[in-house]
Parts: sequence; structure tokens; C-alpha cells
Amino acid sequence: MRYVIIGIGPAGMAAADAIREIDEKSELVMITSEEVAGYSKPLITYFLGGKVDEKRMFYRFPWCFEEKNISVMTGTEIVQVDPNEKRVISKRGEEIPYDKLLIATGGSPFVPKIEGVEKEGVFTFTQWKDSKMVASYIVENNVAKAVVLGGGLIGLKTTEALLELGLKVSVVELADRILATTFDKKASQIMTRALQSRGCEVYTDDTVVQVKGKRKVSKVLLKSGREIKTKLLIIAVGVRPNVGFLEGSGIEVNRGVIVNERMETNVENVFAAGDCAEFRDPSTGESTNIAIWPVAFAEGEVAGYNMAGRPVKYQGGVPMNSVELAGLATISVGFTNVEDNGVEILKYFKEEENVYRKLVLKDGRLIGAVFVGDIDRAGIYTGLILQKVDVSSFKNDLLREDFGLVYLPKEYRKKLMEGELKVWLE
Amino acid sequence: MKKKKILVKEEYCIGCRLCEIYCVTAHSESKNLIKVFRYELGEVAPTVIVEEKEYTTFAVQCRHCEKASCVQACITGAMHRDNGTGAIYVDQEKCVGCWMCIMVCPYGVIKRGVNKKKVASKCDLCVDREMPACVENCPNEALVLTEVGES
Amino acid sequence: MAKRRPPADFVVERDDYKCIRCLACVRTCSYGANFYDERANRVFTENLKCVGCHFCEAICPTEAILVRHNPLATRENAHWTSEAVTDIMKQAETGGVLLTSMGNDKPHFTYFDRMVLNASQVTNPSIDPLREPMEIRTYLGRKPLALELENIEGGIALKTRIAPQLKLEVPIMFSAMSYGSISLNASKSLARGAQMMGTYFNTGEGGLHKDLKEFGENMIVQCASGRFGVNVDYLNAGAAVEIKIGQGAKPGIGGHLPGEKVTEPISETRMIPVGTDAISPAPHHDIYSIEDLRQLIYAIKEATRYEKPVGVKIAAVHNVAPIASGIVRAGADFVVIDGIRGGTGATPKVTRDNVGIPIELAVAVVDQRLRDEGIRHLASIVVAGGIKRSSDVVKAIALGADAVYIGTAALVALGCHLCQKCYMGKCNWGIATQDPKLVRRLNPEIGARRVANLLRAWALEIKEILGGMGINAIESLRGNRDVLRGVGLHEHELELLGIKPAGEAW
Amino acid sequence: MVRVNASGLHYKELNAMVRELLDRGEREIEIHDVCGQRYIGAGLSVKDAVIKVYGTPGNDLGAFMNGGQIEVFSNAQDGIGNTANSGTIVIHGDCGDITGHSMRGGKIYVRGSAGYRVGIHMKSYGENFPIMVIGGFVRDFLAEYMAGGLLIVLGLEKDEGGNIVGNFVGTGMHGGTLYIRGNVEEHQLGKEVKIQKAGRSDLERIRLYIEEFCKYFGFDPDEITSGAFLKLEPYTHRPYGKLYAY
Repeated sequence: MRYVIIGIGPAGMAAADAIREIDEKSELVMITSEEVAGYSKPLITYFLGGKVDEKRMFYRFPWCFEEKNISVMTGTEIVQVDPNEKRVISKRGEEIPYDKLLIATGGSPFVPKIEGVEKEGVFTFTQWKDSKMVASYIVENNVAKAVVLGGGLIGLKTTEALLELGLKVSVVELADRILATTFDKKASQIMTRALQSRGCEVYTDDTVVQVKGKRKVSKVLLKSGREIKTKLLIIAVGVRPNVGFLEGSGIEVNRGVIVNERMETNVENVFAAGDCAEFRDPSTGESTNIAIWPVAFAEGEVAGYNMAGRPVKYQGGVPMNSVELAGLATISVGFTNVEDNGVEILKYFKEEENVYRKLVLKDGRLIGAVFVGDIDRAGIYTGLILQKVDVSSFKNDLLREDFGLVYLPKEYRKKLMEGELKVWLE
Repeated sequence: MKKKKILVKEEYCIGCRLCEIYCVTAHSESKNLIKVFRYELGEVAPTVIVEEKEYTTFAVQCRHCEKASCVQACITGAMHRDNGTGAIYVDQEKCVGCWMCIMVCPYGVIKRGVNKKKVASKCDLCVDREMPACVENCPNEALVLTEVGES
Repeated sequence: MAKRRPPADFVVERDDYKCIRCLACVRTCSYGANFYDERANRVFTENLKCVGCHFCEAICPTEAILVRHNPLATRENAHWTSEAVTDIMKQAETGGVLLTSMGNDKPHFTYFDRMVLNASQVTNPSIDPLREPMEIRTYLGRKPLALELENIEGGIALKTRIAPQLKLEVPIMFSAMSYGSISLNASKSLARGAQMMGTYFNTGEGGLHKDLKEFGENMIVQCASGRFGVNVDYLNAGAAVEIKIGQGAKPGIGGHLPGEKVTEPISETRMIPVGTDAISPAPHHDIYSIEDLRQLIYAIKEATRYEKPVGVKIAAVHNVAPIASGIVRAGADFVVIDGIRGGTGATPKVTRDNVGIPIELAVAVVDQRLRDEGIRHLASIVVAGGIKRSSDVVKAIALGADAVYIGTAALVALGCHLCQKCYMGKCNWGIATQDPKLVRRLNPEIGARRVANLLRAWALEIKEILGGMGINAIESLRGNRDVLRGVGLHEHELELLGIKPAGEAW
Repeated sequence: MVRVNASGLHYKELNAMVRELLDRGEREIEIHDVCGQRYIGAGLSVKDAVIKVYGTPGNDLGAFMNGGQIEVFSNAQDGIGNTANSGTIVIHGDCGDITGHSMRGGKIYVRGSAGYRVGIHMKSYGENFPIMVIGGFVRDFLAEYMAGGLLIVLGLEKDEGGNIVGNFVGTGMHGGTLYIRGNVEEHQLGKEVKIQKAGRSDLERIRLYIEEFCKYFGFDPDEITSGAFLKLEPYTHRPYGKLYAY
């Protein structure tokens, strides 16, 4: 048996672990287009901000691969999958045969059409090398001010890193507020104020339409007509599943690679997991592509088990994000922007302490939660969301400051305490 | 592998919160209750949480889950399972304080560190002691240490 | 005019250096005596609320707390004691009967402490119980005068039909304490402890909680004047039935569980509605004579098909010997005599402290009377009321008992500090309370272990003492008053006890 | 149906015989020539058993009874239905003291009169609700300490002084209801009970039991219910609440 995993992100690594849990002997090959393997992508903004050094970037040290008998191919970009011959082909022309294949290629940054975007000083920000390049660009060019296009999580985490480095930063966001996709309005507003209080400018309902300068960026022109002087523009408007290389392979792709609850694609022996995968829930028929670390990890694990022959089903996930910006910790879980009729919203806001909690309920169940400032014990709510627990009997306690397991129904608590609940897997 | 596990006997917790105090002390510099109170508060916090509602009280600390969401969600590898003890520890050198673990822990037992280090803090089953401090000092045996798994 | 207020019985002293403001004492005091002042960041005690149960002292992790006695510091007066004065103050205020709990705390003479035991020297060598057989198993119940055997195919069989017996691995049982007077966790502790040690606990007259049914083989069920929870299933649920006529802490008076303590679960076991008083009349109204008592004994035997021993419990009073004789003649399989030091959950103080006679005298005269009448074998004698150490057990048996009941001693093993406030229902130790928050403080696993430990320790000590006397079976100790000698007792007391003064040989 | 002759039998033998018959599955037992044997039906728990007693049974008939029916075709003695939980006892004659002592459930119907302390400490719990109907008069301390259930005295016979009940009626009573057909003087009452005229709803409440009484003994329920009833109830469920100093 020969397992091949394309991509060494959380999905790929979780899959490798799961495979090795069952099958210690078979050949296992992991392939990445990047030059280094086993580092943690979410840490690249921390690296830029100087919070994490080179050594701590590694989620998994290279020797762990050896220890687990995993061969790693770095700098190897796969350009074709050939299910008929059961092999993948690299840009360099290498042919790598597989018995079981996992596609865990993650996402690639999306770059909108902007005039002058090819100039020096314009970066996307999804890989370690981006982080390194930006860092040296700042030093080499004495950059004191940066513009970040995109007020989503990557954009803001990058902003945070740049602020840490002492730069002035302007954030430009096309939507009417930052964090529009992951957080609700109130949370966006609090975070905006927190960023502003650290000297960061935030422009919403706006975008960059032109990058000016000769060879290098000198200023950017916004749609609103405003011009901002800057030597650095970081484009962080989102990522797309990295699936272009699958064209012609016969593997079904919508936004991402379509997979079932066992992370199987439509093609035999080919699995997909993580940001590049699109989970089609067999019970609802709905497809979701939730590009977050825990989901990638869980999907990867499910894929790994199934590849190695242990039938395991994925239970589906919800979007969730945790980030600390401008000293404010925030967590968002599930559906927090829903505003249809059947939804009940519980809120709690302490302005002076920047503490905000919002819970979204539907049909007696918690479907979303937002926490700003005070995030302690947020995971209890995540548990309730994932387990689809009926919360109507203790609805009024949900927002208590001392809310905890003691307010949960005794049955649920008992199960929880005895460790009987499995969150991601069946 | 034999794995230590703390059982929470909800029906016998008397809500005295001594577990918290002994937890703090066990993880303090001086290991002395009075000195901790006088000189070290603010630098250590308990990783056992006592919950209370009417007649129900109980102490809860990291369950060291079989399938640990916190380990899965950790972006740095700081949250890890020790292969020797089977327990889950957080490597505070690695942790960057992204709070993904807090987001996913269904017990809500991971805390943001109280000292200057803004890193996750959780029950370590008192690695350097035979018996976790909370268990040893629970006056009503509402916390009980058991060992599960094969030896 | 100043308010007349009795002084605080106790003072709680707190070492402020040692106090770490963990507030365990504040959180756990059921009387609300301890409180925390946030602004001063200090913990204080309202001494008047303190009952001296020492729970805070026990829970304090830094030994910062000391609970001290606080007698009314009037001019020293051997006659008008602090207690006498404060009692009057309370009664002048309320006009009520003074209520108290637990056993008699007055310095009445304790005969156990004035009797000493023998030991072998040279003659009749002593026995080492660690290496040689030592029998302390005891059977309670009617014994035949003689055994008749018959030849059967392949051997000999016992022809005499033996009346039902209780088999005790240690001659110590837990005396009647109802669920209601004590918590379910306290009952469970005793039940499990009895099971662990091969002896019995007693339901008291509170009926039978469903959680205790499983301990039936180690249970004596009680039938008292209130007949609470008594039905045919109850009578058959245990190993024996005990009819309670009287109790050492309150001879001659009934019982009364106030309606506010009749909670849902209590109502279920007592089989009365929630919130109504549970009144146990002073007498059984179907028993006004020995003949009536016989009637109840046999009604119970009929209802239990003669399969269970039926005992009768009385308080030790002046006429105890003839009464006991009557009880035996009425058909009781065992007689329980509860002395003046017997405990209770609630009783008028005046009764507890003044009514009844010491158990040592009672057992001696009862044993003698039954022997004199030739009916000692018809029933076993169980002695209760103030047994507090293993030597008391040995002395009681030497005076004629078959076994003893312990109540207070068992509760002390569970945590009781004899604050004598059981009737308040706020027991911090989770024993004499029904408050769920307090009940949980007594983990029955710990409780069972502790009471079993106590019995185990006493059993070892009893064996030591027996061995020292050269006796290898408790059978040989029973009524063996030769092993006792009195110190500083009057002649007539010695006569009643049936023992010689110390210094006198056989 | 089996017939047992009790003549010359000790109660222990008689009762063992009855129990054995029940254990064997007999459900109707007639005991003849009963002469003072005690504890007949004590602890009886067979719900569909019927025991018919001819002759005069001894004390504690039906003690601890928990189901079934006992019918006595003559007078009975003391302690009938002592601490009974359930079941029915029917007495065609008079009966003695403490009838229904501490009974918690079940029914007792007496055609004639009863002795002292009738219904003492009757109580009720949940589904268990004791009913007692006495046809004639009763002596002192009726319903003493009564804590629950329903007790009816019909006064179809009167005592030497023309009374239906003796003195100290309902002393210590703290639950349940007592109905008396006919007159009771204030001085006959214990201090814990209050007295009032029974209303229409009361009569509706007791009608069922009076009908059952009439069914057993052949009276006319309409005639009985046409008389005026008094209703006696305790003032409080907590008669001794304020006796103590803490």
C-alpha cells in the first residue's frame, strides 16, 4: 500500500497521523509545493510580527516525519492527477504512483483585478515565504506605512503584525464593515474601534482600484477617490480552493473538490480534505467549504482513517474563528449573522470593558455565538452548537456571567463528563 | 498504557473550593498556601474550576479527552498529548495565545494565562506529584483519581 | 433596659496572618456565622451564630481558625453555672421547653469508668489474638435450653428447631436512627459500614428509604408508636424487627418531627403528607400492658411468618428489671436497654438530663433478674446509651449484655462534633440534616469506611482484652462478672452490679 | 372456596393454615368456630383474597393488612386493622378498642358500635387513604392524633347516656376528617379540632362510603344521609409548633 498526500497543512498532517495510527508500515509520501514542510500556516502573521521565531514556526519538526516513516517531497508542485494510472505528476515531470491519494492542497490567495497590481511592494499573504518577503521588504525599503486590502481575518491578523512592527496601517474593506463574513456588526464595530485606538485607519465600503508608483508602490488609489501614500500593499481578500490542477482528471469539483462524509471524491481511491474540499452533507444535500483549521484537521483525520481502512464518518462542522486583535480576544462560532424570523438573539454588552456576547438560537438550539473581550469558557457554547443540544430549558442562563457546565441539563453534563461525546467524528 | 483520570463526583462536592487553592499552590513558586496568598497571587491561577448553582456544585478540570478538540485545533502544536502519561499538556513556549483551544473545549477548562505570558493554561494532572493536588486535598473525595487503560 | 441576650457559646478566633481569604469557612458555615468583608478584605465571625460544630476549623486549609468555648464570665459560681444561667435567660425570653440533641452531657457518674478488668498472670495463660483463634461472633435471638439430636441416615441431625437469629461478626450494632433525624447519606454510611463488618444498622422509626433496601440483610427495622412507614413489606424488608417502646434520651415521652422537616423524600419513607407533623405518641396506643406488648410482638411474628427475630427496646428506668422480664415473657427475641446517656435528634433537655438510669446498672440488674427467673436464654440483651470505647463494650458484655448498640460513637466517626444542635436541621457535617447542600457533605463511601474502621479497631481491642484475660470466645465473657472489679463504688452499687471491689480475689 | 374449622386450634396453627392455603392459591376461605384466635389475616397481602370469619375472632384481626378482604359475621375484639395499609374489613357486630389504630389505607366497616380510641393515629399517604365507618356509637378519644383519612360515625345506636361519641374527640388531631351523624357537645371535643355542619359537598364526599356500608349491612343510604352530619377537622397540621425554645 502506498499513500500519497498532496499538501502538508493541518488536513494533510492529520490524515498522515490517522493513517499511521492504523498502518505503521506502508509507504506514505507527503508532497508540498513549498520549500519547507511541517510549519503552521496561521503562524505566518505571528512570524511577521516577531512573536514567533523560525524554530517555533514548525508545527511538526522535520524529524517527526522521519520518526513516523513519512517521505516528504518539498518544492514539488503537482500539476496533474491521473486516476486511471493511479499517479500524480509534478511540474518537473516526476510521476508519483499512489494506491490511495489525498488532495489537501488548501487554498490559494485571490487577487482582484487592480491596475498596477504587479508592482513591487504588492504582496499576497498566505505562505511563510510571503511573510519572509514582506519582512525583508519592510526593512530594505524603510516602510513606515502599509495598506492592507481586506478586513477579514488574514487581513487583520497581518494588520496586527504590522502594527506590532511599528508601522502605520490602513485597512481597506469592500464590505460595510471589517470581519463581515465571520463576525456580526457589533463585534465588527468594537474591533474597528479597538484598531482605531491603536492608530489604525479603517476604510469600509471601499477598495483599491489602482496601485501607483514606478517600479515600486508609492501610493494606492481607492474607489472613493482617496489616495493613500504607502510603500506596501498587502492583498488579503480571501483564498480560493487550490484545485486548478485537477482539471481533466475526472474528479468532481465545484468550488472545492466534492467529498462525501468519508472524504471520498467521486473517483475511487482519491480523497480530499481541508480548505480545498467541499463537504456535501448526505443528510441535507448541502455543500460547505469551511476554510478553517479545526475543520481541516477533522476532515484530514476522517480521510486518513478511511484511507487506511477504518470506516469513520465526518459529522460536519461549523465555521468558527478565534483571534486576538489590538489586545481584544474574539471568538465567533457558527452562524452569527443570521437575521431571519425564526431566529432568536440573546445579547450582552458591557461597553466600558469592551465585553460583548451574542448568542443566536433557532428552534431551541444554539446555532451561533460571538464573544468579544471575555472569551472564557466559549468552548462550552461551541459544544452546544456542535452537539445540537436543545437549550430551551436553560435559555435564560446562557448569558450569565458564571455560565458553565452546571447550567447544562444533567444528562448532557453527565455524558460530557464521562467523555462520551465525540465532537467531530461519529 | 495506564492513564490517570480524575473522576468528578458531583454529588459529593461541597463547594468549599479548596481544590482551586491547592491547585494554585501546587503550581506556585513557594508551594505554600499562605505565601501564595501573600506574595504570588496574580501570577498563578487555578486550572480547576468550581461551578455552583443552587444545590449543585462540582469542580471540573481538563478531562484529557481521548479525541481532544484542543489538540486538533491548536495551530502551533503547543497543545499536545504526552505519549508517556497520555495526558494533554500545553507547551507555553510554543503557544501564541490564539485561543483556538478555548474556542473548542466543550468543558471550558482552558484559561488564558494570568501572568504576563498570554498563553493557554490548563490542568497538567500535577505531573510532578503522585496525586493531583485537587484530588489529594478534596475533603469529601468528590474528586477521585482513577487509572484507566491497560498497564 | 438593655436587651437580655444569652452570651455566645463559642468564639471563633482567626489568625489574620494565616487567613488566606479562601472563604471556605464562609461558604460552608450552614449557620451563616462566618462572613467576608470585601472592603476590609477580612473574614469575621458572628459568634452568636456559632454552634461549635468545628466545621470551619476542619475545612480551613491553613489552620487559621480556632473555635473556643465562651462560658458566661460571671463571678465563678459552682451552683449557678453558666449553663443554668443561660438556660433561664433563654426560657425567660421564649417561654418554651428547652430542646436539645445528642446524649446526656451532665457529669453523672459513669460506672464503666469505675470498673476495671482482669488479666491472666501465671495461671490460666493469656492468649495472643493475633496468632490464636479468637471468637467474637455473636448470635442474637432465642436460644433453646438444650439441643436434641436425632439419628438420620448417614449421621446425626439437629432435632431442635432454632428460633431465628441475628449473626453479628462483631458484637456491636448501629442503633436506631431514622432517615429524617439523620440524612440519607448518614444512613447509607451506617448501612454500608454494617454490611462491610457483618453487623446491623437500624432504620429507626422513619420508614425505609428505597436506597436502603439493598442492605436488608444487615438491617433491623423499627416499629414505633407513630408506625411511620410501617407496613407488611417494611416488616419483612430487614433481618429483624424492633419494637421501640422507649429511648434513653427521652424515656416516657414521644417524638415529634416538625412539619417543616417532612420534605418530599421524608414524606415518602414515613408515608405521611409533606409538611405535616410526624407525631410519635408517647405510648403505643395498642400497648398498655405486657400482655398488649405480647400481642404486638406476635402480630409482627405472624406478619413475618416467624422468620425474623422480634426485639423490644426500652429506656433504662427504675423498674427496668421486672419490665425486661415481662418483655422476655411477652415473647421478645431480644431486649434492647437504652441507658440515661442515650442520644437523640431532639428531646427536651430536662428529660434527657434527668430521666432514666445508667446503663451499667440496668444491664446488671436485668441480666441477674432473667437468670434468677431462669429465662435468660429466651432472649438476648442488647445494651445502648453512651458506649464510647471498646472497653465499655467488654464491660457491658461482662455485666450480661450479648451485644451493644452504638449511635453517638458512630456519628462521631462520621464527623459529628457533638454540638447538640441536630434539631436545627442545619448540621454542617451532613449528618443531622435534610438540606441537600449539607447532606452531600457526607460522602457515604467515606462514611462507611470510617464507621467500619471504628468497628474494626474496637474488635481488635476487644480481642486484645479477651486474650489478656485468657478468654478465647466472647461467649465466655458474657455475664462473667468475675472479670470486673469496682473502684470507689459503694457496697450496694457493687451488689447491684454484681461485682466485687478491686483488691478482692475470687 | 375452602372451609377451615378453627375449633381447638391455637392461633399460630390456624394462621399458618390460612397462609398456606393462600400460598397454594386459594382465594376464598371460610373459618368456622373461631373462638378468640388472634391475628387472623395479619399481614394479608393477597389483593383478591376473601376471608370469612364465623365465631368471635381475637385481637389484631387484619393487623398490618395490605390487601384482600376480611368479613366477620359477629362481634370482633381490639386492634382491628392495626397499622393496615390496604384491604377491607367488614364487621357485622360491635368491635373493641383502637379499631383502625395507625391505619394508613384500606377500609373498615363496623355495623355496630366500637370502643375507646377508635381511629387513633390514622394517617394517609399518596394513594393510601384509610376509610372507617362505624354504624353505632364510639367511646372516648375518638380520632386521637388522627393525621389523615376519613372516619364516619353514624350513630345508629347510642350509648348509655344517649351519646354517639365519648369525650376528648380528636385530641391531638392534625389531619384527616371526621364526620359524625348527630349531635356532639363542645365539651366532648379535644382542643385541636374545629367543628362545623357538613355541607352538600361533604355529603357527596361520604355518600359512596355510606352506600358501601349499607350494601354490607342492608341499610337504606337515603335514610342515613337524610340525617344531619357534623364535620370535625383539625385547626392545624402543626399542633405543637410553638412549644420549644432553641
